[in-house]
Amino acid sequence: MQETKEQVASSKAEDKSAQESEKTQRCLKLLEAALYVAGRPLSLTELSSVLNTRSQQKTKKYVKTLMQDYSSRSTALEILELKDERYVLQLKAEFTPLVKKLVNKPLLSSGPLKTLAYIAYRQPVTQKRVIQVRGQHAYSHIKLLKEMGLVATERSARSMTLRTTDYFADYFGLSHDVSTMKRELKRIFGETGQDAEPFKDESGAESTKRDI
Amino acid sequence: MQETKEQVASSKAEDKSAQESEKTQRCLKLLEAALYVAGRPLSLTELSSVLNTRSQQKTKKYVKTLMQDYSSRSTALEILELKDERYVLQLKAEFTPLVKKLVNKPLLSSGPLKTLAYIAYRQPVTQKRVIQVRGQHAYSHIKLLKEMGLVATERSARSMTLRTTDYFADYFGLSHDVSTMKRELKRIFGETGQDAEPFKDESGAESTKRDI
Amino acid sequence: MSTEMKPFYLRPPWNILFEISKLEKLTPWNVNIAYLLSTFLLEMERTGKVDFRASGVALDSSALIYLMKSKLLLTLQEPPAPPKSPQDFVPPPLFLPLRHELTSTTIQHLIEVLNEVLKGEKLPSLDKVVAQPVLPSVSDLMPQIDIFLMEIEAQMAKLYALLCEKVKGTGIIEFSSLIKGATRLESIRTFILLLFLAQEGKISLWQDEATEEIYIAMGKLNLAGDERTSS
Repeated sequence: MQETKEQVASSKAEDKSAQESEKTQRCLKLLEAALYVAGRPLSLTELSSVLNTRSQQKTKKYVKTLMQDYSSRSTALEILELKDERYVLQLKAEFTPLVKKLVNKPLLSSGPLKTLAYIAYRQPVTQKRVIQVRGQHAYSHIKLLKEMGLVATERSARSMTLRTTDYFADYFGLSHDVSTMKRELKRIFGETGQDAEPFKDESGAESTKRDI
Repeated sequence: MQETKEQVASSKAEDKSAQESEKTQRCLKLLEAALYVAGRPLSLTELSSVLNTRSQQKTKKYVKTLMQDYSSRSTALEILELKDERYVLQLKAEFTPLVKKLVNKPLLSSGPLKTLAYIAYRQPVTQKRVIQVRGQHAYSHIKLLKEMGLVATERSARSMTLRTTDYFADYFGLSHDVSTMKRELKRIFGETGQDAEPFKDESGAESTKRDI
Repeated sequence: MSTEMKPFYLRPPWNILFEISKLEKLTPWNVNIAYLLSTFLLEMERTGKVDFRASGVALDSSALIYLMKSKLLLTLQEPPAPPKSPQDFVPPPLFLPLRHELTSTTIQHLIEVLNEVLKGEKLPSLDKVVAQPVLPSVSDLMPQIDIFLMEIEAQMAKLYALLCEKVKGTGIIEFSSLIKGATRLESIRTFILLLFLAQEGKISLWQDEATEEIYIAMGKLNLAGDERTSS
C-alpha cells in the first residue's frame, strides 16, 4: 500500500516521539533504581554515569522529573535535592516511628533523637545547657550523636559548644546555613506538633525520665 | 442556610467516602513504608501489625492494591508475593546489573560476618561454643547479629543456643529449613573450590562437640 | 575564737538555726528544715560530741521556722514552686528518615569467611580446653627485661623509697596491696626487684602458706617465734 508523504512524515514523527518517551521512561527508572539501591545521596556525576551520559544537564532534567513524579504521587517515599546538586531517595520522616520496628539495623531510640532535636533547634548551644535541659542521660546521647557524625563539638575557652554537622543537614534535607535550618526545623516541629499524637506517649515517658 | 434531608445525607455520604479513601491512602503508604525499610519479605502478620489491625484479610486487600499500583506505574521497583503469603518490595532484576556499582556497603564488617558464618554452619550451636571458637569479641558480634535480626537465641535449661533466622535465609537466598540450608552451604562451599577437607573433618567431629 | 575551735553547727548551713536574731528576717520557704536537722544529727554522730544544748536550740529554731511557714500558709501565701531545671522548649524527637540500602555482602563472602573460621575452629579443641599460659612467654618478656635489668639499681632505689613511704606505722605491707592495679608484667618486675632488695637485706619477705599472701617488712626481720622467718 502506498503512503502519502504527509502520512509518512507524521508516522515518523509519532515513532520518534514514542521513542523519546520510551527513552525518558527508561532513564527515570534507571535513576530510581540507582537512588533505591544506594540509599545515600548521589551526585549528578554518579547519576550521569548510570545513565551513561556526560551531560549533567540532561541528568538533572530527568532527576527533576522523577522528583515531581514522586511528589505528585501518594507515596511514603520522597526524593530530595541536597546542597551541591546531590539527590537522595528516602522514607518520609513521619513514617519512621511507625515502621522502625521492621528495620534490621540498630537505630537511635527516641531519647537521643530528642537530644538531637534540641541541639539542632538551639545550636550553637553549650553542652552544659543541653545537660541541664535534657538531664544526665544526655551525656551518653551526645557521645552517640558524635559517633554517628550528626553532632560536632567545639571547645572554646570556657565551655563545650555543640552544633549539628553538614551530614545531619543532608540527612534531613535541611539547609547547611544554621539560621535557615532553624527556620526549617521550626516549621517541621510546628507541623509534627499538631499531628504528633502517636508520639505523645513516648515524649511523656521521656520527660519523667529526664530528671533522675 | 437550611439544608434539605437529601442534601445532608449526601454530604454525609461524601464525607464518609472521603474519609474511607483517605484511610486507604494512609494504609497503602504505611505498607509501602514497611516494605521499603524492611528490604526483606514481610508476612501478613508483620504487615498487619504496622496497620494496627488484626484482620489479615484487610491487610491482604491493601497489599494487593499496592501491588497493582506498583505494576501499573512505570517504575524500577516491584512488589512480589512469595509463598506463605509473604510480600517483598525489590528492584526489578533487569536493573540490578546496571546500578550494582553503586552498592558498596557490606552488610557486616568481617568480624561479625565470620561469627555469623560460623553460627549458620554449626547451628544450632551453643553461645559458649561460639565464644570459644571466635573469642571474647563474639559477644558483641552476637548482640549485633541479634539486633539485626540475623540470629536468634533459645535459652534451654543449661545453655543458650544460637540459630539463624528466616531473614538470614532470605538475605542469602537459602532455604528456611535448617538442614537443607546447611546442605546448600556445603554445596556452595564445594563449588567455590574452597579446600573442602576441613569441612569433612569438622562435620564428623561435630556431633560429639555440639552438645557440650 | 579561731574558726577551727568553732563547733560545726556554727558553720553554714547549720548556723542559720543558731543565729536567732536573723531568724525572723529570713524567708522560711528557703529553709529545708528536714535536711538541716538530719545532717546536724549525722554530723554530731560523726564527731562524737553530743551537745544537748545545741540540739535544743536547733529544735527550737526549727519549730519557729515551721510556725512561720504555717502562718504564711494561713494567710494564703502560695509557697514558691520548687526550683526547676531550666525550662526550655524541647522539640519532639527528630526521627531520621530511613533509607533502604542494598548491601554488597553475598553468599560468596559468607563462604569465604566460613572457610577461615572453620580453620580456626580446629585450634581450640572442645574436649581438651587448652590451658591458657598464666605468664607471658619468655620470648615476650626478654627484650623488655633487658632494658629493665639495665636500670635495676635505679628501679630498686625507687621501689625502696616507695616501700618506706607505704609501710609507715606498721612496718609491713602485703604484696597484693603493693601491686594493686598493676599489670602482670609490672607485678613480675616488682617481685624481681623485691628479691634483689631482700638479697641485699634491705627488706624481708615471707609468705603465708594458707592465704599465699606475701608480706614485705622493712629491714632484717626479727620476729621471735615466727618459724617461717627463720627458714
